Amino acid sequence: MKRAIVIAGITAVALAPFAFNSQYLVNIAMLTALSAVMGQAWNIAGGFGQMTSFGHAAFFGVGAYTAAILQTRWGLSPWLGLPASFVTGGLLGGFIGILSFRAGLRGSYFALVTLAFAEVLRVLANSLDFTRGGLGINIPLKQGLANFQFHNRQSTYALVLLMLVLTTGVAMFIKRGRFGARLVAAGENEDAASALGVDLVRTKTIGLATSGAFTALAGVVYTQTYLYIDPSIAFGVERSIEMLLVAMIGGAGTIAGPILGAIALHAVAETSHFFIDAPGFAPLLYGATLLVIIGFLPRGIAGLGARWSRA
Amino acid sequence: MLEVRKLSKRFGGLQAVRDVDLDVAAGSITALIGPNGAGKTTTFAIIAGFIKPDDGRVRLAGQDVTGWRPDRIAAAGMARTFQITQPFAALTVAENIRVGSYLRCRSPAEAMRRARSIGEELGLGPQLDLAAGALTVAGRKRLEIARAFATLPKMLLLDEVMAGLNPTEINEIIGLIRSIRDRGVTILLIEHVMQAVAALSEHIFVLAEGAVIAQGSPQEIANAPAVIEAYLGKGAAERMQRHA
Amino acid sequence: MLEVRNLSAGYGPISVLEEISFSVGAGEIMAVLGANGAGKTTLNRVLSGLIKPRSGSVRFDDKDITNGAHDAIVQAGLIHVPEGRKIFPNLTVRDNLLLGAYLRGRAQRDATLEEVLATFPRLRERLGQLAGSMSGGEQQMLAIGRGLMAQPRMLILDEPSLGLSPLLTEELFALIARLNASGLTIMLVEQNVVQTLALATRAVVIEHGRVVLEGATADMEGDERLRAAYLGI
Amino acid sequence: MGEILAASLVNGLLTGGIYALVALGLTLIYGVLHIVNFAHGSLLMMAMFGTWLLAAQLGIDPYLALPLMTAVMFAVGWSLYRFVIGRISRGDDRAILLATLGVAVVLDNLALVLFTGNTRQIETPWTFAVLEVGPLLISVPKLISFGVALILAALLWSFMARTDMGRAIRAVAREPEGARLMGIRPDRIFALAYGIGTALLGAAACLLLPIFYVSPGVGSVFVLVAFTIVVLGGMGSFPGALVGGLLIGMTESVGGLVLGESLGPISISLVFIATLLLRPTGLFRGAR
Repeated sequence: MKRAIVIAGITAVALAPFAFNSQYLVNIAMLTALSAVMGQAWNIAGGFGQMTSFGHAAFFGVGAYTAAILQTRWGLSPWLGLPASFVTGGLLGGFIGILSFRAGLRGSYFALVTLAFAEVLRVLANSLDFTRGGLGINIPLKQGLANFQFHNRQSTYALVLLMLVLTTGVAMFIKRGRFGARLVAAGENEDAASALGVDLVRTKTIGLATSGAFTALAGVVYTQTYLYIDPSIAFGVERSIEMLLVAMIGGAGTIAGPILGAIALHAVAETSHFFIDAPGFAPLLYGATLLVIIGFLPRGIAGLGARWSRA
Repeated sequence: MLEVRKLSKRFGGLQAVRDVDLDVAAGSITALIGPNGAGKTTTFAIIAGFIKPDDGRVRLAGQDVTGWRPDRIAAAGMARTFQITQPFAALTVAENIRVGSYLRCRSPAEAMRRARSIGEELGLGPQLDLAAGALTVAGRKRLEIARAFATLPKMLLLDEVMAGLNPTEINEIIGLIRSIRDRGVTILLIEHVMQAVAALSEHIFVLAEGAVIAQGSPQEIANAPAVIEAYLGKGAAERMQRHA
Repeated sequence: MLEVRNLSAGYGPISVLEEISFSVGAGEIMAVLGANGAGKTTLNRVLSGLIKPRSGSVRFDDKDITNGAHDAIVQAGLIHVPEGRKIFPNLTVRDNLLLGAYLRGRAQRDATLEEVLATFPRLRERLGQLAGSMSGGEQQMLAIGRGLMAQPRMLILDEPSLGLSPLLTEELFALIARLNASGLTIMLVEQNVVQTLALATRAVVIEHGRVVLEGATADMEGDERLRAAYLGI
Repeated sequence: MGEILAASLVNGLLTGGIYALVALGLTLIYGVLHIVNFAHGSLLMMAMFGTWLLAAQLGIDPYLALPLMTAVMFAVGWSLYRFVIGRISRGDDRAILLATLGVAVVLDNLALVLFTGNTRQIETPWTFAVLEVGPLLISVPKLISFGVALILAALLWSFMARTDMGRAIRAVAREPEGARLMGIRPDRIFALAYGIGTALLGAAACLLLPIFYVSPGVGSVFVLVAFTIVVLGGMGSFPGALVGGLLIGMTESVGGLVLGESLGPISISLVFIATLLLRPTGLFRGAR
């Protein structure tokens, strides 16, 4: 019964934007869902496996550029961008993972190395002709389903929602399965996990690759929605931080966390305009929220929810 | 079952383990004892693959496992517990044990069934669905053993599973270790609680300053002058004799 | 000088000390004996204010220090030389010694340093050397020397002979006797039972966090209960 | 080509002095608290805005503001650790990491709200002064900043080596329990170390302002560089930070020369990644 109410509630919230008249509101809903996708993807590495990445923009950016280059250079259908980015994001995750975990990096060192990888990619994207350097890539406007460009935001929202359902489903599947249990074990305590037969490098690398692959999908949607990508949008620190904040504030390691975190973050962003309408004020509040969460709610909003449901 | 030859390890200026030979017969309970700083835990860590030895060999059931990674050694059939218990705090007790079960079992449902049955058997039944962090010390020690046992090992290394327990709890753990042995698992344990060592083990190795100084049955060990000296200090054996 | 009454302590769910009581008189060497895991180190950590007890009381020099902060206890003159020495390996011998007098101000520091170096001539030769590069025996000397720099009224020595050769152990015990003869009260926590009993005036034996034996050391030697507390067989 | 390379090396070396100063603070905080301080760049940015305000609003020369800014930033760092980072992280590694990140996000965006995203600069009489040494033209403010940075590093060194507080900081870094038994309170030492690390940023800001711009994002320009230096020199190593600073200054300068302006910055990140992966203990293994 309780479960049915929760499911009905979630469905209602998720479907509400289709009834909105205002494109502005639908756009917010779409961005929230996109943040949730990225947060959920970050969560697979940072939440389950406690690989606190500060450079997940690397995956987002690689996804965005893969899709953009495929269609502007080789004229391939943008729909192909989804699987292609999924693969490049996954490969990059595998590459970073193998290098880092073989070298035994974890904690702050891992955070630093991911940050540096994102920075390397940003500099490369900024200076190579292949990516059109600092100019960025414009996707020619050609609306239509076949071209993955929609003239109303509802359609984009529908796609992102589908992606969120998919990512969340995968996260749930991982969490409940053998791989997820071993990933969580490796994240919690490396010695204990390896004593129980968990291959740390392999488990964590697959975790990071999966996380990277789904993060890259978000990059494709971003490109197709805004029809433009440049090095700082794609690989900037802000992007990495956004994903981390969404997952940490909502509750890292939980399934509902990234979704709750995305809603909380965008709610803060939208209401903050009414108080101080200056660039920077909303992210300022995000940072403050993160501090409050670390200090008082280490398990995030989802942890709070768990406490209420038990009470 | 386990054969250790000439095992040595230096840390900087300290010779932590020196030419250690150990033999553990299949199906036996064998103890490794010695005063503080004797190198017992380091020896364990080398056998289980957590530290690479400078020299020497480790054979498990005839297979040379020297220098293998811990997870490969676990897969080869040797599991260990930790002196300082290391539960996965985000998981329940049953989920903790299931991480061990997953080594030999791919299906989540089957792994959970096995984990719960091992948990029940080792006296964790009422706590199976609690967060692992909420266990008492005795509970954590049981969880350590249950998790290792769930990997279906041929051989189990127990590192001070009785430290910090009261006498009643110690007696329960003794029974539990015996029952695991009766299921065909060979056991090597490090222990400070001597009553337990005497009651449990068939063979004892005594380590002092990184080297094996004596070995034998509990009776032989209790009366070996070298052991009394290692524990009570120089000249102790002689004085004990005098007073006796 | 030190009065411990019904002291209980532990970590999280673990109870280590249960209702321990004993006292150390001014000018004596009191030995605390017991096997590994009996609770000796926890006792020392409570006495020096590193962890808070669950219940019971500790009085030092007739002042209640039960819940005192560790720096206040050092200030009062109860100095703990810990197991494993805990010297500062990245500092020179000289800097280690000077930090011993951290709360004592500079006024008498140089004079105290001279006294300590007179007691440990070997440290004088090594003043500029990094403490971490010294041998185990020298590090133990340094740990005690550092404790003396704090001008202690009572010294708690936790397993000072751990890892030392028999010869060095004898040297160390002779030194402890000299320090005591110069008027310092000492609580000696040791595994090295025989030599400790020969040195100390009184002893308590702890087993599973409880006092099982207390009295003059002369009566204890050869006591089966003592042997049982260590070997258990 | 030889002359250009020499000029580039000298220029990089001089810039490296300031880098070293920034990295010294970071390595001090890491060495004592064992935390990676992600707020370091943002605190530098904050100090630079402070210096800029003093110069632009009150007409105080950045070099004269140095003692004041150093003191102010010490207070800022000390309070930040005492009341925010230390308090909310409760010693948990991941919490500390995220707490310093949270502080960075707050500070960067606070600056954005207060000052907008524009870059600002001040012009001092010596901003463009140069000194001719043989064929080389050396920027006077860079030379000054290099000299002052070295002096401050020497001062810090002798503070750490000669004073009770310095000894206590080094003691707590390696053996906190032993330190407590001497009556030292590690919590106070932690705040002190964080304060000193931040104070160095106050000085660095004053040295930077005559030659560099300030904007809310300026911290991120320095933060990766500082991390690279600290990792290269060995986390927690003082000589490592100093030598690493100079090396990285030159690497960056020569990298820019060889690879061009847009690709140049990659040299820093690559050095950083390579060090972490291949030699995480840095060049000065175990040095302190």
